[in-house]
Amino acid sequence: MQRVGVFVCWCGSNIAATVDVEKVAEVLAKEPGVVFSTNYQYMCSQAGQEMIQESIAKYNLTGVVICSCSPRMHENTFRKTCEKAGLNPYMVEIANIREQCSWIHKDKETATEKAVILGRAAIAKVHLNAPLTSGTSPVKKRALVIGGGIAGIQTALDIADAGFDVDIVEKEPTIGGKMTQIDKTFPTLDCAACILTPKMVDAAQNEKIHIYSYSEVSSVKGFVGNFKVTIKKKARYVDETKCTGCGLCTEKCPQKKVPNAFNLGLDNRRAIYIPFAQAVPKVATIDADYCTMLKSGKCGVCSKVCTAGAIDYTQKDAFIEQEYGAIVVATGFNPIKLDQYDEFAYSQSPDVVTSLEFERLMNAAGPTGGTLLRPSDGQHPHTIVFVQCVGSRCDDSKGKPYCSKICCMYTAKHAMLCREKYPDTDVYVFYIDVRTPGKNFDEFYRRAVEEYGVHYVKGMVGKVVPENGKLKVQASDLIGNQQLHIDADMVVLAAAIEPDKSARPLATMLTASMDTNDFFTEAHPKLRPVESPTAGIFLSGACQGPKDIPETVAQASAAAAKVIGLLNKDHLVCNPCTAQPDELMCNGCSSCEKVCPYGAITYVDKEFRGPNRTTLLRRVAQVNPAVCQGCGACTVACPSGAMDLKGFSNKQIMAEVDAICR
Amino acid sequence: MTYSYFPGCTLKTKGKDLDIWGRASAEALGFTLEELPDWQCCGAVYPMAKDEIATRLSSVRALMAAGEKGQDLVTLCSACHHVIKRVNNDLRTDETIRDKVARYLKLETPYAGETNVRHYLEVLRDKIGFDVLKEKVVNPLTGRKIGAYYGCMLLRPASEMGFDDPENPTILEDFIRAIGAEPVIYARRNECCGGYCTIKDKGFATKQVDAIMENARNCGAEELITACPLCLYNLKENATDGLPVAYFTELLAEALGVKEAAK
Amino acid sequence: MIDTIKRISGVNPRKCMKCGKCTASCPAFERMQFHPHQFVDMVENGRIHELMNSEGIDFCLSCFACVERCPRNVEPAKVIEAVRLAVVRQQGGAHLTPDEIPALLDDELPQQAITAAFRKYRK
Amino acid sequence: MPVNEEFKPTIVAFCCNWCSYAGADLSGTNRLQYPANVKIIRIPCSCRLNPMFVLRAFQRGADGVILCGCHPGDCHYTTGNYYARRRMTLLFSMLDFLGIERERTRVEWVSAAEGAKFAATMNDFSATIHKLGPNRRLEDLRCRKD
Repeated sequence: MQRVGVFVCWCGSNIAATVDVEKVAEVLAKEPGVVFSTNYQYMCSQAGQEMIQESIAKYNLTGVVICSCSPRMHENTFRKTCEKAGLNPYMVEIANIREQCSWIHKDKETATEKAVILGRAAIAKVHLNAPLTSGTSPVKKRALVIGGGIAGIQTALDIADAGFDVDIVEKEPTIGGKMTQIDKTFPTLDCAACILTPKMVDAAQNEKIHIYSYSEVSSVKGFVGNFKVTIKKKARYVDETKCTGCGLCTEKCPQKKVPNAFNLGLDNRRAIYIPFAQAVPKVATIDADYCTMLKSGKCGVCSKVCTAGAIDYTQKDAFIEQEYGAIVVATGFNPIKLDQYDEFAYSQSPDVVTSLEFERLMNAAGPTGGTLLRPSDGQHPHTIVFVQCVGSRCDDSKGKPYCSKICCMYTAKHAMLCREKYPDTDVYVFYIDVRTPGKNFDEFYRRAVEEYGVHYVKGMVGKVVPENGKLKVQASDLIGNQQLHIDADMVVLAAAIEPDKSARPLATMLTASMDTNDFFTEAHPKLRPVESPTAGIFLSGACQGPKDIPETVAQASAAAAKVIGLLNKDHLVCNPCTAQPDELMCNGCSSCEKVCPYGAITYVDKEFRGPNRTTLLRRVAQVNPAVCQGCGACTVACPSGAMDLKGFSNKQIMAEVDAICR
Repeated sequence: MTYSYFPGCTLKTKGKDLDIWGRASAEALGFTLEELPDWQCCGAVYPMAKDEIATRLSSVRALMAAGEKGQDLVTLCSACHHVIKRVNNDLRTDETIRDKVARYLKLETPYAGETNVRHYLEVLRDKIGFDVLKEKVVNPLTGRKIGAYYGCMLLRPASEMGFDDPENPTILEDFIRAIGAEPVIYARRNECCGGYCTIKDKGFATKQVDAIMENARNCGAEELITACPLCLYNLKENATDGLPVAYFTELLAEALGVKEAAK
Repeated sequence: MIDTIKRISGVNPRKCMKCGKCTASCPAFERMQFHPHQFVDMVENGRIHELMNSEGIDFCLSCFACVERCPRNVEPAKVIEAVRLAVVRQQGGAHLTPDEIPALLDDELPQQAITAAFRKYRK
Repeated sequence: MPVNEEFKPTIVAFCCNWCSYAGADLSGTNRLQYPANVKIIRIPCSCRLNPMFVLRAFQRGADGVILCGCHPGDCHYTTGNYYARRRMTLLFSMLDFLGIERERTRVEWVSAAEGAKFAATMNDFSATIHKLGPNRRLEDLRCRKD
């Protein structure tokens, strides 16, 4: 029988308001084996922890039950507390009486009753706990960054700066991401390329950083400190080591009618292309969907003009295996498709564009060379209508329920730039709310209104009718209580942003959790914002939620700091709650091995003493504790009940069941 | 294939031709519309209020009659379609309405929206197929530039009607292509024509219709088709200087070569 | 009264985020004293009688553009219908009597228009 | 059997540590209520649930048992919830064979972000158990203390 101490936390009023903590402590004191039971205002505070430590010594406790918040919150805190007092940390059990009791119930009597039962279950479990010691596993001193946008680049640069090797995997032919497509950045209006391209070059020239462009992660195995990743280098039909990026092939290729993805299809490029002049790596790529040579075997112009002999039509996808200690996800975002918002006539008129398309139309390196011209007829627009929240803040099946965060600011930027460059244009912005939290953000928006004379209208656009070269916009002006009818030349839609499509399958590979919008979830929304709940996986940039550039960079560096902290360690402490077979009961049937997702189970032939002083050679299962992650699949698969899971043993769970049901 | 058919008030009186052309075309395409024996007017307006039960009953009777025959219920008039489909949806999803209806009609087992409601156009698209229709066309309407006018009731609310994309529908355009003509897409094809107000305020209806006509004409349409008898009336009678407007079954019958014979 | 309107319309006005998309889409804007977003707001704030006595509540065309385009699934048309019903269900609230019908007819007018008007304007 | 008005069902919810337990915590953080008779047992993964535990719970007088795990494809241990699903399917047919109402056991996928779903699921499950009344078929009366 253990000597159990019970500590009931008030959590200020969080628990004490709905649970009679004194009564809980009193009732639990009568449970078998409980030698000490008390309650305290903040058990996790310094004083609370000291009280636990003193009690362990004073009452010679062998087991501790803490009735408090969720074990996901403070289990580690209390384990460390007890460890310092000389108790094995795995002799601590938490009864979750906050998240799963006081916060969800209003009636004090019911909540108290439930808290008692949860406490009993924990006591029943702790009686069967056994001291566990953690093993260690080595850390591979190399990091992988998935996604080469500004988030991925910043994370890689910071990790490399600390002296660790980093690989960037980028699915496009060049790193740089969305920021390469942006013209100016708010609220300073400096040019995006001017601040981004030096970083791209830094990344390319850093000897600690290796860039896998036009590549994807195809499989991830292993665990924190020891990930085994397969990277697929997609065939670009150009030898990266030979190509000098001279661009001659991209001028001579006869296939001219390929929609230019970099300019969002606003103009065309060739079938062999370098996305833009400052691409990193500056290497050509053949678009297999359009290349005549690859499709019909007749052409070969690029190969003929290439003096470096870099063109290789026979190139195949290559797979590279690499080991990493940590993985950073930086997969970024995309604007949503606007197919379902045709009240804005997006599919009916080329003059209705998304904000990102507008960005290209304003960009000096864009299809119009930086002069704002209507896509339909190349004329200067004189009236431009901006519509905000297209697909954001929606409670329907078409849109996203969240605020996309960046649209208010970039729309203010667009509106301001239009008025600055072309003072003869009338600019309207239809908004629901203007959200400008951020340093110098509101000042920026006010400048758009006060100095640049942008017409901000509280209301929405209901219908856009393209007719005779104009866009007839019907909108509401809620403050003026009128319906506006504007003959516009262009309509710009601030489309909601969503996580990149590659994020969902990647999350599955990484076993990292995602929310219902496919944003990666963080380990704690406030206290661990750059880590995934899955150990060794870190989050950088918009894959975790909508973010502007300053925030993305801040988070990227934060993620890098976490990675550096991890890679600095030589060994990681393993989870000691691993599976363990009872060799006497094991009959070597291999059932457990088949269900183990980690290959942690092997079999050995072992000598056992048989009847009449004979020895028997029997095949029994062995678990590698450094590899076992403690899921418990094998324990249920074992037909003889030989396999058990330390920390969550059959007896422990049964004891909890009994305590709850009695 | 045989369907139960709910013609509705207008097609039995002022709009007989539409009904006749619709049925003749159906035969030419190999399906039969079997008129429900004792159908009652659907009421022309979907009763949005949850406590309006009596106004839902005629639709329920029609739905149950079709259900008993094991047939889908086909409508031609878009108002009937709108009302019956949404009432059916109510009975499928709203337990209170279902129970109240069952008590009104003294049903032993409540009707829970089991019957499928299809618009004639949906039959063409989903059951016959526009490619099959194209093959059966004998007089393709080559060279005619036709704008489709959808109106409100076929499309909205899309979550209940499930007819087509409510903001960028294509079913009538596909239909126009199938009968050999050229569809003209214009943005106001799903904006309200103001038909319900024609009794109350003709001037308002005219304003709405003129905007639609102007938009269609400016986009290159030379004539319009519609699937709603009220829209048809409104577009024809209340336009200041309108394009010719036809019910879609008229052009269908013409393309299939059964227009004259049916009369 | 507010509860009746909420119950028979099935609309929860609190879902409204005051974007004005309904009013931007409304074809009958100029004929109505109060506009779709105001109906939602005024029901929430208990200003039902103002709505019932306002001009043009029978001008809602039931075109469902506001329902379709509302990003929050508020369904303003159902609120307008409920307020209109509250009017016609009162004694003498009906806008249309059977005696008036013959004068309204013309040869081509579809039955549908009369039926609809009758449904919408009287009980 | 008349449903006792005082009937307070005992419901055992097994929740995997990574998704559903976190989902349950989230419903607490969001103050979403569900009945107090739902008691949660934390297990590392839904595949840790031995069907024996379910039988044990019924034997000891539980009126309903629910297993919550990560959504298919999202298991922290890659495949655990698939095993859980198969095992539970087998268990369900066995319970069916024993004449235990199918509704007394349930498997639900609740992610760490679905606090609202967790509360809704528990409310619904608890209501179902309320309708079914106490579990008498599998309860071992010898285990009763009162």
